[in-house]
Amino acid sequence: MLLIYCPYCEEERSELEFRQAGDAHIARPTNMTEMTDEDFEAFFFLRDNVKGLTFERWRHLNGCGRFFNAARDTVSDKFLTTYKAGLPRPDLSTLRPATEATVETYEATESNAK
Amino acid sequence: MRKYSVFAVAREAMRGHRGWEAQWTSPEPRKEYDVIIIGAGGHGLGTAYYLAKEHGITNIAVLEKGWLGGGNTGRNTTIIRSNYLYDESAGIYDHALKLWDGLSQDLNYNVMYSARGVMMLSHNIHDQQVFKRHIHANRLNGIDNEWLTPEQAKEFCPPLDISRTARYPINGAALQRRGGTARHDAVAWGYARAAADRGVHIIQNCEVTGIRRNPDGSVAGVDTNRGQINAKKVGVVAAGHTSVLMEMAGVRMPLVSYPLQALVSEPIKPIFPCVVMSNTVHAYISQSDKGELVIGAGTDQYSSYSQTGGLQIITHTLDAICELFPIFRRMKMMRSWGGIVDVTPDRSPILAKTPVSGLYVNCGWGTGGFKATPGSANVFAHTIANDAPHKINAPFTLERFRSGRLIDEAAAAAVAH
Amino acid sequence: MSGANRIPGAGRLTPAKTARFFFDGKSFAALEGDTVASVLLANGVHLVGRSFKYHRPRGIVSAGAEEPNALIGVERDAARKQPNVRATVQDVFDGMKVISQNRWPSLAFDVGAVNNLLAPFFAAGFYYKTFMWPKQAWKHVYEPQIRAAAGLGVSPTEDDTDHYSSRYAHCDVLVIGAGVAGLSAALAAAKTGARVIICDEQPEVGGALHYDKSVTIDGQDGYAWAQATAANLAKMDNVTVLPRTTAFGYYAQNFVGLNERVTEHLAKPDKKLPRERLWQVRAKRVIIATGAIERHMVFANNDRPGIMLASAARTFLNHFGVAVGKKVGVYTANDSAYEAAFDLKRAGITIAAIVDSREQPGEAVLAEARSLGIDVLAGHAVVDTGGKLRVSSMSVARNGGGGARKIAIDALLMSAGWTPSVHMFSQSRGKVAYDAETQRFLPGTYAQDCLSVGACNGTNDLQATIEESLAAGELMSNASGFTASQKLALQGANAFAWTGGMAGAAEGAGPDTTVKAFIDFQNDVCAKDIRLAVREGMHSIEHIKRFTTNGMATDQGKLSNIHGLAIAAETLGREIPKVGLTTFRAPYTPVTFGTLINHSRGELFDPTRKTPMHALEEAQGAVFEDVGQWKRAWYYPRAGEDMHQAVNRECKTVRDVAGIFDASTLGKIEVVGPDAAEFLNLIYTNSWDTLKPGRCRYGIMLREDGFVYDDGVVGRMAEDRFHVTTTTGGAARVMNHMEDYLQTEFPHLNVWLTSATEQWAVIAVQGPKAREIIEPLVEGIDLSNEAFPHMSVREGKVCGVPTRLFRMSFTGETGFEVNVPADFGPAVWAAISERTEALGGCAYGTEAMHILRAEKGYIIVGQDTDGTVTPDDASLGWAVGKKKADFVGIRGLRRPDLVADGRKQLVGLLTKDPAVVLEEGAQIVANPNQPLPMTMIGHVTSAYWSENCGRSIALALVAGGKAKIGQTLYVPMPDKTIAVEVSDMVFFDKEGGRING
Amino acid sequence: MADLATRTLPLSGFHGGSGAAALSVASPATRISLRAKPDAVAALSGVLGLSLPTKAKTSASSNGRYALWLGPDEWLVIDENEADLMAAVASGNVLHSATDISHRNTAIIVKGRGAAVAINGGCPQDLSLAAFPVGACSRTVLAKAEIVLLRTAEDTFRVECWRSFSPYVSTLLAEAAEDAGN
Repeated sequence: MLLIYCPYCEEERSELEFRQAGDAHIARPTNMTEMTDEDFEAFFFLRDNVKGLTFERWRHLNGCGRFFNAARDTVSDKFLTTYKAGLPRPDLSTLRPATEATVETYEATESNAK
Repeated sequence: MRKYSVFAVAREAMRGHRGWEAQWTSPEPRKEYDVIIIGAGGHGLGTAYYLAKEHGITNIAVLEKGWLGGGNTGRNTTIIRSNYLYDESAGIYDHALKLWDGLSQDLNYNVMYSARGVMMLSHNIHDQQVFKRHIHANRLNGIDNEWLTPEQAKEFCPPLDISRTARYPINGAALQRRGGTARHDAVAWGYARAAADRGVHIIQNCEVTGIRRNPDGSVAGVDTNRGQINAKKVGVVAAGHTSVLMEMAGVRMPLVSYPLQALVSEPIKPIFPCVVMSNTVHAYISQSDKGELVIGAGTDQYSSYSQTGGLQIITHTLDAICELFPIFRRMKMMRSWGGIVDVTPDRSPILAKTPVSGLYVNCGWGTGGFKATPGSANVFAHTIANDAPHKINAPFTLERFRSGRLIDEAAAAAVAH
Repeated sequence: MSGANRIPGAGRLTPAKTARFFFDGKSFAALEGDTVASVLLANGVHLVGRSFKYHRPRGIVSAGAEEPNALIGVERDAARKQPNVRATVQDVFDGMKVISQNRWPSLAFDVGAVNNLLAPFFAAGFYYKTFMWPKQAWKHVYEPQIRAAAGLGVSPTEDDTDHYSSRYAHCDVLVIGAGVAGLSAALAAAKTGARVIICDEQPEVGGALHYDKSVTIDGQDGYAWAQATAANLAKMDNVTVLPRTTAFGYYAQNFVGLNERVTEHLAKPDKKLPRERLWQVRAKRVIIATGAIERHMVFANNDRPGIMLASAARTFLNHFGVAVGKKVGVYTANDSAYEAAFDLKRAGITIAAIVDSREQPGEAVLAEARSLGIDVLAGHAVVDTGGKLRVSSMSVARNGGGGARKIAIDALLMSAGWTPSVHMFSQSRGKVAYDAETQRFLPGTYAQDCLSVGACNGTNDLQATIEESLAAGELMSNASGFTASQKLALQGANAFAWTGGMAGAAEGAGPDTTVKAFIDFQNDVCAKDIRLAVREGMHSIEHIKRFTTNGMATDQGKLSNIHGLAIAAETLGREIPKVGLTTFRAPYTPVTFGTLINHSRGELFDPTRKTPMHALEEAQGAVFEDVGQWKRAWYYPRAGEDMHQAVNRECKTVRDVAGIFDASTLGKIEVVGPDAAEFLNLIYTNSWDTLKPGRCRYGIMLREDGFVYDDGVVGRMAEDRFHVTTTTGGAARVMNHMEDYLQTEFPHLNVWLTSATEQWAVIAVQGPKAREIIEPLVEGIDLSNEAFPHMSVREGKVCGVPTRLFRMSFTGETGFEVNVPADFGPAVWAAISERTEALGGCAYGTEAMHILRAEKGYIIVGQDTDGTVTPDDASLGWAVGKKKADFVGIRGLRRPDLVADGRKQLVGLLTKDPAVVLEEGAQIVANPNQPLPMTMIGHVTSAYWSENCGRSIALALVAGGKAKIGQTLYVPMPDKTIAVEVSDMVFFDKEGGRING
Repeated sequence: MADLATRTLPLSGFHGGSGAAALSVASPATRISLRAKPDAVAALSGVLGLSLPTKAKTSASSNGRYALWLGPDEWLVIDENEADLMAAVASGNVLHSATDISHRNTAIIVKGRGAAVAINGGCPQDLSLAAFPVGACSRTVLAKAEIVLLRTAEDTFRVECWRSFSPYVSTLLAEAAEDAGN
């Protein structure tokens, strides 16, 4: 059961309150009727299905009700970040897992102590 | 290769089973093959087997990044049935079912196909309409599928609760008697052994990292962690990871990969005589020949390659199972696991040529690919050998999403598996 | 006295508190706190079960959750039977009934034991190689035999009468395991003020302190310190201490499932208490302190009853006061087993010998053995054992061969060393690392916010464990912002430091291919089976596991996995880590389905939604049907009527007089804002700008791919306010669909959506007398045809309460739909119902509704359409705005296959014999005489007897159907072929005049 | 002219629970779902007589009237005195959407030292006082139903749900309350 940070509620909540809603950043074309069959297929059916960092939409259905975007690693299922709908894709180089395993070790604390 | 039989077992029993040969070997890859199959699951190994057996192509490598049979073949709940609605689906699944019956003898490997019957429960009028539609269509397609009253359903499966006071009482069921289960590992191993016997190279721990193309765009071979291997024809049969591999050839796929979980109970003496599925309460169950209750349901909601999923999927699945079979509430979950399934928009597979010459793809089986294994492998071998689909898989193209000619079992029935 | 083998003065149980229980019908006296295993051993009973494949007699191997052999059935009553319970973890309660499993007719004489003689045939995976001929014999002979042989216990056969509960919990630090490590960690964390949950699978905390009597902490007896520490922790507000609670699954983002056994140990549990409780814990940090599990030695016939882990014997002695034998042998590769011999010797038990496979055992234990006068045979092996239902001898030989000598014993303790319990760490997706020196897999790379301490982290030394755990407790609290005001310190001491250990087959297993040296006791997997698997080409550990079934029994390989791996590595000539470890999967130990389900059973399995008028309809005799989560009135039979008669009467009455129908379940969405019409233009195929306030329109909604998604009537309440209705089943998904487009694609629009489904009770009044029925009840609305034409909506009052009154019809009759705030529904229903019946009308249910609409050719989305139907296919092309530049689905609709000829189109069907009613779902063919497989050109979507038409009617999707109107087609049924004529879709009142009546 | 129809409340007469968590039905109230953009908040607050909260998971209350933040442009406004909330917000004359949901929802009051534990029988949120203080509110789930939770006192929660889910919610809460202790 994932733990998801809702950018509107500004809090991590259980996956039980959310519904995944497919890939993010696929804008519905404004010139729908002018699209070729190929373009429509690409828009509606073809998906990158990334193994690794993916950008996807979630809806906080049983919470604030808002759709928002998330960057998630589909191998570890860890969220790198979540952000409000309409915002651009975040800069990959700045992304760190929002719920990163900040695993402390004794070595780490010892070096902090020094 | 030495034939398996009761006599062989008896002979070996007398000498401590010292004489069994390896079921398959682990050869070093050649520089070039006629055909490379990516993915040593049941569908991939079966494809190699039928290429060798029916099309005379034996210079084949099956490349597997892990251990053979370790993907969905080794992780599924082994349900076999063919009572699909559309002619296209019924065609391919029944082709498979006919091959299941006799597969042990064909492979000389007991795959333990058990025609114990698959019963799909109807809980309301809508279910009934949908199931009747299936039953009538199946009958005219020559496929067995029959309607049972609740009492007949209980007779067929005594643990079933058919009381009218249940939250979702049962108003009937559709039964396919030829449906059932098989031993999943044996399917992979049986195909592997039979293919290896015909000269096929099964190369495990060999991960494909790239698909090589000729200047004219056609397939030239693959790059792997064990070097470059050339081939004029490459078949991608890597459920779950199809998108990743096809992307190497620049082909975007109409697929999303999801985690699919299943679980088994502790083993008990035989109590459950068939396979039962319910779409309305979302669960299915059978009992394995080891005595475990084998239980599964739908996928997690998000795309993932993690092979794990949430506890809530397990609990909801068991809710449903124990609602249908309240006597199992004191049973215990012994093991749960996850696999990755790739799902198409119409929930039907793709077995087809691709825009890249010499590249073929077999994918999109979603949660129900095991049942199709022999049929899928058989017609996919035909497709590769002839560079043209068999009439059975001709409708399962990649282009159907562009034209809109979908084979939408999900929309028509919303039945998983 | 509760058993001849109780040692006076030994153990921690109170002799004053006794219980009585029955094992295979025989009565035994027990002490409170006993497990089934400890009582049986106290009474000298070692034979408790039979193995899976060979039916070999089996005893108690362990004293804990890793037990592979001692599986029993526990019965409270007919409805509360539990198979496959580990006798080593099941507390005895007074009156308990225990039965042995997998034996017939009795445990001591088991016919299935013939399998042991046939064992040479039953090599690993033999069933893949045979049972194939003759083909039919598989189904009828072989398979049933195989299945009957499989399985252990017997399934319950009655519905469980116990109940279970669930709790979500959050904490800063979750500590898994309450031995020295876990308690120290919890103590340090708790002192910082952090929220702590600590759980342990055993009834009491203490872990290894159960058996290791030599431990002191701060000078106090270790076990007593543990109990005192747990008691102190439990008193703190920020700490929850959960004994009898197993952490069974470690899921994403520190979500851990715990299984608390609340009443399973009680003779007469409080009925209010759940049997078990599922805890779903979200922890900011997790400390894993799960200890280590002792491994057995792998040698010939190492499975006889009486052969057990050394630490188990210590637990039975030091905790339960039970000596497991009178003359005990020890076979070990590890120092720790010596302490078992010491403890037993001090308790007056004869130690036959300690056989140590090592040439040089640890010096400290060797010295102690000498001083106690225990014979130590270093560099020796146990090469065989004797005894039938209990071990009676061990054969000991010098390593490397030579003559064996037989030593009489009645129990044999073994230890091949300790396997750190990395299950939870591994489930957290951490990567284990192999430590070649100690031959152990230890936590390597962490994937989640957790830390392993103590034996599960490979830390052997007591003081080091304490310090590591205290540090971890504080460190993990820091992550939530809690810090310690002062450093905690504890001083631990114990008798011996241990060295040694081995993995794989011991000397006594031999290289032979016939010796039964068991690795996995329950599944009867021997060292030779692993070797066979390798020979047959199984080189991956996963193949070996699956081929031999090693580690797949109910203990999930807690004892066997490392041995299997080591033997495979040796056979393959590879390093252990190169062969790889099988995946650790949840659950750690088996978890009851009932616990996982907890509240979700019966009426709580899924919400049952009822309309506000449900109770009144029930009183009116309604029979209900399930529609999604809703219960809807299906029909209202009167005395003596069957369904058919009731429905015929309802249909006839509606058209002749009038009927009243509960339409409350229809989805309702309030669409409000200045851009509401523009938004609906995009969501529906129709145009909405032209709809005037006070008027309604039927709308169709598509998915982006062009197929019909939902439909319903939309009323414009004001310029900026629409009352949208959806199908019953579509309410939630349509709301989500609309929100999705609004928020994601059209966020520039000033419009908001609110679900109002349950705000309104909806009472449809349909029929020639509909107006007459409601007229006296309505205020402020002119109901005349002129003022209030078909497809209009008005606000006013009905029965004195506010209403949105729709003039609309799903029957083709003059019709109204009275919407009132839901709490008023029953009163208004009663008033309208009274008027209806007074005028000769009646209530009608969904079945009559379906027929009445079919008579008029109105479709039901989801029945007459199935997700592959376009508006044109459904004869709804008129509802698609031809001039619209955009709406959801506009492009999908234009794909080649959606505009191709020959698509399936919705048409009417009239059976040639008007009395024959088609079956919904029946298939349609042009030529009934063709052979199978037939070419099917469509199917029946709706079919009814129409009392109003005096004949059967049907709707069907037929390829090129509209062009086939007037033609004859056929519906082949199993027993006959039904000829039908294709017709248009309107069967009643084709002119449509009645609707404006 | 017809007689005034009487109200039939869902869960009419329901009470139960345990010593640790007592359950009762909230009195009838008027409720609206209020939607508006930030520039309308001040005006709507003015006509409602309380400050519409703009911070997630917070509420405002005044004289039996509660405004619960449910989303960035969404509030659940409850008036225990059954005042006409639709009219009140309309008088603000600013762009907004209000929908009367007085009869859509019903509410159960969970009170006692085990109130949070009882709700956690099906609700995955952290209900400790630190994470969910008095006045905190949230739409969330209770097992298979959606609820809106408002903490009105340290030991008291108001659980709002749609009326047809109220038998499920109340039955589940009753079981969980029993598990919370006596």
